[in-house]
Amino acid sequence: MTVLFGVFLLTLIVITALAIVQTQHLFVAVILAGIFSLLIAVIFFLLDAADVALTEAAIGAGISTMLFLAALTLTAEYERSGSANRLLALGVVAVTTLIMIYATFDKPRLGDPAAPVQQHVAPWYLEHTPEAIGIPNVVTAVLASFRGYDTLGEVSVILTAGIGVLFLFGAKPRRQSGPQRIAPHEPGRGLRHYLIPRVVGQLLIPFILLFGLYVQFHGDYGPGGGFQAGAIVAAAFILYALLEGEAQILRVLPQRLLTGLIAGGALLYGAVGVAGILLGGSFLDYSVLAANPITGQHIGILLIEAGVGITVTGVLISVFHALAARGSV
Amino acid sequence: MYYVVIIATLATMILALVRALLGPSVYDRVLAANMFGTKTVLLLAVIAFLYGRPDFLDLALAYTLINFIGVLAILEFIRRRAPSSAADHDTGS
Amino acid sequence: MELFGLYNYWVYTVLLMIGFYAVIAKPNLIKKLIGLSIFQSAVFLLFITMGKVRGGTAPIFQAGVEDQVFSNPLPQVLILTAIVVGISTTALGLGIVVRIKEEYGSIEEHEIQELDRQ
Amino acid sequence: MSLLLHVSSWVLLSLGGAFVFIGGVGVLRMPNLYTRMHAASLTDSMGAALIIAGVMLQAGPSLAAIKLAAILLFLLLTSPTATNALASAALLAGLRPEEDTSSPEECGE
Repeated sequence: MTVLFGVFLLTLIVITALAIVQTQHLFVAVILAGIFSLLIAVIFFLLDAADVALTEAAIGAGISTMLFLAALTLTAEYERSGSANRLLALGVVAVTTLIMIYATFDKPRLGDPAAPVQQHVAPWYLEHTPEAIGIPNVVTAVLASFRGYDTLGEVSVILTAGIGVLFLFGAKPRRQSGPQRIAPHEPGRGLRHYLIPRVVGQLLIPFILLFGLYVQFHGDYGPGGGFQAGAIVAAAFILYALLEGEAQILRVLPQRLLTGLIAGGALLYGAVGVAGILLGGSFLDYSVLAANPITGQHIGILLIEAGVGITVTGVLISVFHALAARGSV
Repeated sequence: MYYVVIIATLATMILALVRALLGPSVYDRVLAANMFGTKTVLLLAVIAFLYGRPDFLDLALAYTLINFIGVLAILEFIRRRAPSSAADHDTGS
Repeated sequence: MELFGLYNYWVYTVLLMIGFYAVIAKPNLIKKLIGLSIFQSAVFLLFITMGKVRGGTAPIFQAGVEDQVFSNPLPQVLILTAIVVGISTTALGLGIVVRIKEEYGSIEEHEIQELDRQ
Repeated sequence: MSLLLHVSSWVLLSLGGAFVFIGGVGVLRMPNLYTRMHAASLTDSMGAALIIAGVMLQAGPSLAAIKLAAILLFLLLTSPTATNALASAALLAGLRPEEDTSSPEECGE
C-alpha cells in the first residue's frame, strides 16, 4: 500500500516539476518549488530516510524558498520567453530520457535486499555502530564518526560558499550608500504593520530556537544533527528578520559575529580532529578523547555536530542577510 | 484505519496542487502552498504511526514551523517586490 | 507491487531531464538555477531509492525492539550532506546572478551576451 | 475500554479525513480568493485537530502524545496567522472580496 502512495506522490512530483519549468512567472515557480520540496521530503520519509526528510524540509521548503524570493526581488519577476534552441533541447532531452529509462531495466527492483548497494559497507556500519559508537542513530554515527572526513569536506564546501557570497556582496560598497542607510523606522520595513503575524511570530521564535537545539542534541537518538539544526535555527533568525527588518537582525547578530560563527564552526570541527592526533590517535579519531572509547566517540560526535550546526547557521543567515539587505535599500 | 486518513489527505493534496497550478492570483498559490504544508504535516504524523515509529513526529513538528516561516516570507517578498519591480523597467533595458 | 519496482527510477530520469531542460533551454538565469535544484533533487531521489530495503525501517535503533530490518544508512548520509551543500552552491549562484543583474541590468542570457559583444 | 478508545479514535480520524477533503474541494471550487481561504482555513484547523486528536488516542499517554499536542498547538497558532497575513496582504494588494476570479486570467498584480 505504501508503494502505491509513493507512486502517487512521485506522479505529483513530476506534474509539479513540469509546471515549474513551464511557468513564466518566477514567483509562481518558486512557490511551486516549495511544494515540490515538500513532496520530495514525504517521498524520502516513505523511503525510510527520516534524517534526509528533515533536512529537505528545513532546507528545501524553508531556506531555499526564502533565498530564491530574496534574489527575485533583486532581479526580475518575469522570465522573457523566446529561446532559440528550444526544439533542439527538447530533442536532446527526449532521447536522453529514453536511453536512461532503457538503462533502468537492468537495475535491481525497489527494496531488493540482494541489490549490490546493500552488500558492501552498509551491513558493516549497521553491525558495528552499537558496539563501536554506542548511539542508536546509525546515520549520525556514519556521518560524524565513520565518515568524518567526508563531513569535514562538506563543511569546508559550505564555508567556502558562504565566504564566496560574502565576497560577492561585500567587495563593492552598495551603489546607493550614504543617504539610504537603513532607517529603523522607515515605514513598511519587515512585516511590522501586520500586527497578528508579528505577535505570533515573536511568540514562536523562542520555541523554534528551542526545537532547533533539540534537533541538534537529539541527533544521536533520533532524526537530527548539526545540518538540520543549523537550518532550523537559521530559519528562526530569518523569521525575526522578516518580522523586524534587516536592521534589527544586524543589531542582534552583527556581521562580524556571523563571520566568526562561520569560521568558528569549521575550526571547532578541525580542532577536534587535531585534538585526536595530540592525544595519540589519528585525525578525527574520537576514541582517544576520553578514557572510555565509547564516551570519547560521544564527546567527539557532540563537538563536531555542534561545529557543523554553527557553520550552517552562520552561512545561511549571512547569505539571506546579504540578499535581503540589498533588496531593502 | 490510518489508510482512510492517508487517502483523504492525498486526495486533498492533489486538489491543493490543482489550485496552486491554476492560480489565478499569486495569493491563491500561496494559499494552496500553505494548505499543502498543513496536509504534509498531517500525512507525516499519520505515517509515523502507520510505520510504528512515533519518534519521527519531530519531522511533522519541523514542517509546521518551517511552513509558517515560508508563508510569511513569501508574503513579505511579494509585498517588497512592488517598488523594486517598478524600478526594474527603468534600469532593465 | 513488482510492477512499480522501477517507477522510482523512471521518475528520477524524468525529473533529471526536466531539470536539465530548464538549464539548457531557458534563457533566464534564475530559471536555470531552479532547474538545477530540480536536477539535484532527482539525484537525491536516486540515491535514497537505492538505499531502501523492502520491509525495512529508518536506520535508527529502537530500544527494546530486536531484529529490525534497516534501510541502507550510507546513501542517506551522502544525501543529507549533499542537500546542505546544494543550498550553499545555489546561494552562491544566486549571489552571482544578483551581481550580474546589478552590472548588466538583465538576467536573460542572450541580453547579457548582447551587452558583452558591444 | 480499549475498544471504546479504538472506536472513538476511528470516528475522529474519519471525521478529520472528511473535513480535510471537504476543505480541499472548497479550495478548488470556491469562486474567489477569500471564499477559498475560508474553506481552507476553517476545515484545515478542524480537520487537523480531529486527525491529531484521533492519533493521540492511538498513542496513549506517552512522549508521542506530547509531541502531537505540540504539533496541534503550533498548527492552531500558525495556520490562522498565516491565513490572516495572506488575507491582509491580498487586500492591501487590491484584490477585492466581491470579485469573481475563477476565470483564468492572471490578476492580483
